[in-house]
Amino acid sequence: MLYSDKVMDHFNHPRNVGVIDDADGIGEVGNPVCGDIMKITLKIDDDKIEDIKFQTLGCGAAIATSSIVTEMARGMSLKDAVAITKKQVAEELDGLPPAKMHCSVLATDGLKVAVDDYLVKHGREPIAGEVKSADPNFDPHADEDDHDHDEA
Amino acid sequence: MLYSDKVMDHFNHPRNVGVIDDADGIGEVGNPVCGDIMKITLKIDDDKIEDIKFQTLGCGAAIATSSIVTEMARGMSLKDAVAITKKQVAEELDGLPPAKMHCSVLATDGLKVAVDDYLVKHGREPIAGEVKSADPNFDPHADEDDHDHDEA
Amino acid sequence: MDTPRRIYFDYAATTPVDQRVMDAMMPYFMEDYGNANSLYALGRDAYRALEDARERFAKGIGATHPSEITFTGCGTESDNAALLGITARKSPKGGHVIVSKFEHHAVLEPAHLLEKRGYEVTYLGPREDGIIHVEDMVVALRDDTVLVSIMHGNNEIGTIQPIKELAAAAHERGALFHTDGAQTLGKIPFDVAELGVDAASFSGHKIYGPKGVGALYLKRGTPFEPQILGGGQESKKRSGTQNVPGIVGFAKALELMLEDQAEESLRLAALREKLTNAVIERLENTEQSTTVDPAHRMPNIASLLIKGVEGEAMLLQLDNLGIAVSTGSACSSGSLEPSHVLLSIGCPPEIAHGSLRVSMGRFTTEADVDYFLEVLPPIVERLRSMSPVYDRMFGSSAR
Amino acid sequence: MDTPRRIYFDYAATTPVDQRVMDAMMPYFMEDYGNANSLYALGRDAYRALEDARERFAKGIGATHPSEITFTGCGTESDNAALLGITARKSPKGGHVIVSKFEHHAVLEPAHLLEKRGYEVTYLGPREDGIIHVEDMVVALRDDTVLVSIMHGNNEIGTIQPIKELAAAAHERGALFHTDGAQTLGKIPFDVAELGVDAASFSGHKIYGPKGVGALYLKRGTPFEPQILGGGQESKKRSGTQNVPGIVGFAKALELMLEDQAEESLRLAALREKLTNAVIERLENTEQSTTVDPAHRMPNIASLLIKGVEGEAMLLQLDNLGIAVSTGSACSSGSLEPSHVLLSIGCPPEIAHGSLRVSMGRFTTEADVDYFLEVLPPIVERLRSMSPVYDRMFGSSAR
Ligand SMILES: Cc1ncc(COP(=O)(O)O)c(C=O)c1O
Ligand SMILES: Cc1ncc(COP(=O)(O)O)c(C=O)c1O
Repeated sequence: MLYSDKVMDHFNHPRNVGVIDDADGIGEVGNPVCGDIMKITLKIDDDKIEDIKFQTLGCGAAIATSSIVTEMARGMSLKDAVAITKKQVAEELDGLPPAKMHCSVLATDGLKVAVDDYLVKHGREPIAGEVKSADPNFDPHADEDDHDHDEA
Repeated sequence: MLYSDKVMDHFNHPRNVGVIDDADGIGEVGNPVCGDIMKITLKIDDDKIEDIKFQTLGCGAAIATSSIVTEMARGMSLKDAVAITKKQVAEELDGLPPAKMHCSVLATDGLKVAVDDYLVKHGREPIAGEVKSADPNFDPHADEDDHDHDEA
Repeated sequence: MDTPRRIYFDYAATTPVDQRVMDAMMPYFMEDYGNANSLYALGRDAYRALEDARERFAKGIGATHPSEITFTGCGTESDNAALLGITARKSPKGGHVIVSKFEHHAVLEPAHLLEKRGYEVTYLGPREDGIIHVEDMVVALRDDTVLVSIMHGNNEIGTIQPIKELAAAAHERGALFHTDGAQTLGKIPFDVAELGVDAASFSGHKIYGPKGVGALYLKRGTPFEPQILGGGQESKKRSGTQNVPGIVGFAKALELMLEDQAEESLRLAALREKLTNAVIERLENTEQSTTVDPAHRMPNIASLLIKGVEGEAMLLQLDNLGIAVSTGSACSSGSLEPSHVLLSIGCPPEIAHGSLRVSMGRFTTEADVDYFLEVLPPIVERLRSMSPVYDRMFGSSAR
Repeated sequence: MDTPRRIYFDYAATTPVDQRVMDAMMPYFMEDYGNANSLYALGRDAYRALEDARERFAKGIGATHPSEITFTGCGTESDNAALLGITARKSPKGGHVIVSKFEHHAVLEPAHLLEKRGYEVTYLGPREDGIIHVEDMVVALRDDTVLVSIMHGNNEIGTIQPIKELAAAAHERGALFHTDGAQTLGKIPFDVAELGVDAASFSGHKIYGPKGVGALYLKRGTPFEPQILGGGQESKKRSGTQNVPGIVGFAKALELMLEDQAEESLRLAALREKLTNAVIERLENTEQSTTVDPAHRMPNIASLLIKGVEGEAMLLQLDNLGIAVSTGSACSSGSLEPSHVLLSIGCPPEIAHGSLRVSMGRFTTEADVDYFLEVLPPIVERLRSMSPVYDRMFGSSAR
């Protein structure tokens, strides 16, 4: 199994790591039991992604896809952002090993959840459709609500 | 599979090869279908083996066991000669590979048949007991009688 | 830094061929290249080399007779052959088999196949200490138990099973006993007579021998149905033209291991202790995967749980700095489940994902350990800082 | 004579590793020794070498995709896996299988095992010319025929089967087709696309590659149940840590074979004709084991029947003079029956015992052939003179 140079570049030098403190939208997906979890925070202005940051616990591919998706989404309209496919993410990274294709879902799902979070908070209809959000049972030390991204 | 030096010596320099023209006893055993056939001719005096010669078609072990058995039997009484066992033959050759142990039977059988041939010809009781003599069907070019050792 | 440092800490995965092993093999590639089954001089030379290697290998594991050693193509093949070959001859119509839950896949997969073929298989769990306990096996044994297969040293957590006691207890109930010795051969004492096993598997490339050669010990009289069929080589137990250089190299490699086994195992155990203790001291939320005492651990394997990081990410970061380690993370293998070994000793999956196996060997120095101890903490801290859940999951618990 | 002459005429049994193959392998023993399944740099280097070798090997046999190549531990393992693995997946409950009568034991023995497991097996005979004829196979094919396995070049008598036609006819009846290419790979054109086979087996040490490595071609989509189970290497088709040096060497060896295949096969065929014709001319009661025309013979194998002598004795006498050949005599193998190959083409046992296979290769020279022609007649004459039955059996017939 080999990662492309671009995957390794994004893994070694991930772009846009961190948390936007007063984020407009927050998405957290994945599950530590499965080994990876990702959180995306968005700053949104006029239905455009003005700023985007991520945090990821996961393998090389999980970190690289998180990083690249923040680069791809920055400046995009919300509609375009939720339309980013896992295939596009993988292509943007010059491919992913077959066993790692699922990681690119994590990144696009995180983005979708964050966008919908923003929309729902503002009383609007979600546009991204169903995605698997973070498993609420993963954190033994937290209150139930702590990691419900809708309320974080 | 390895032959001992002594086997190789007897194979490369077989002793007592040939046919005694006016033999007192003749033994032919084995079967070309099985790959080996041996003929022993004896010169007998006072129930002692005075001279012994062999001819063998067969593998290295068949030739070596034939050779050694002629050396062992020379000068022996008929009674002692027919008592030579395949184990003794193998031991005399510093051992035989397991897959080749059957070859030592060929040599002792040939000797037995030759001794009994002598005794029967002289109206005496055979002393060697049952052995498998040469298969009478092996020779497409010969008359039936040609290779019946009792009458050769 | 001119040449980047390159430190190999994955000796449990594979090892470089030792120069002396290479030297022993060399004549058999281009000069004494004969087929060991041929009758002419070149074949006899190969045969002699092969049988000499078999004799030395047999001696090295305490076998009574060289014919008890069958050379194979790898450790996996040996494990497969032991499980499938013994059951097929001893009890072809089915029966009960016991394997431990943390066997290598080379044992577990044939065990699954046996289930498909109608055998019943008990997957015996280790306790939290990472050891298969005799009492637990005794409970699992049945009158129709055909075969028990429990590995000697576990390749991930490095624990050593009490094979002698396990084998004796299995025999008491009439079961045969196989052990996978791929990890322990040459590293700690492995004597088939002392252990009392009926069968054991080994792999060349784990002990500075070549890849592509394995061995299977079958005690005389052990029922066995050959699994690779053909020309009848290896006394009909394993067909295929023998890999003479590989086999010669394997025997040489074993002899070299035995030459300094006692000192080397002490040396490595000290390095392991140093490394383990320092990591735990320097990094919060970090522990050994089992707390069993050092006497029950292989000298060369440190198994660490670095909580709140994912193993593959850690591995790749260490690799950037020239350090080769391994992890039981699912993501490193492309499967969804993390290491079945860690799960079997009760390690939760979210912790198992952050496991790190540091395995040491002949060329490991204290300087290597020091370098590792220098570079690991910043890597872990950086990855933890990138995690959305580290503080939530572990932030308060260990301070 | 100072150094005794040493002439190798048993290239069909095994070959020396070519120096260039050795050079290609060397880096992977002691430097790039990584496990190809490890994620760090050393593992990735091994992985790259492995996949590069797979690609080159695939190209060398005309495979569409590298993933169609599975590397194994030997040719025997490949043959076993093809027969057992394909049937187990395609038709696990049984069915009809066709193999030729003169297959290598690596195919015949698994065929016997299939019979034990409830499959019906037809053992298809060659005609007297030593060839499996399409018409004969067509008669044997049935609606429930799962798999046909017929070798490309026969290792004893050197005849080449019409694989393209055989495979097409098998496919017409819905059967899959496997061919054992161990003897022909690299020696005559072998292109899986051109031949149209679903599976094919190869062995490294037959083409100046190392012992202990084989390959199995499985056309994409060919049903296959892995036969060696464990860590899931080789895309789950063959578990066990890959023998990287061996595999790299195998791929290199194939490339070298292909480089001068056309010239080399002409050169060897000429030597074969010279040797065969001269032996027959100089020695009475001597013939080729088949009279098929040279176009249907492998260039490198001369198969002679020297009547009235036993093969092993002849072999050992030749060996005394430094010449290594092989024989189908039963006595050379410790079995009672002489070569099943010779019997299958109607050769009587008493003649088959005197068969001689002279197989030539890269380092064979015309001087070698001349020396052989010089020393063989006196050896044969001496052995015939020691036989109690030569004159009786053959004395009059051939004069
Ligand atoms: C305990 C154990 N058993 C079996 C094997 C399989 O050995 P190989 O990969 O040589 O087939 C290994 C190593 O991979 C191992 O660690
Ligand atoms: C036609 C044929 N098939 C299969 C094999 C088996 O190859 P190996 O001995 O490398 O397993 C051989 C050689 O022995 C052979 O000649």
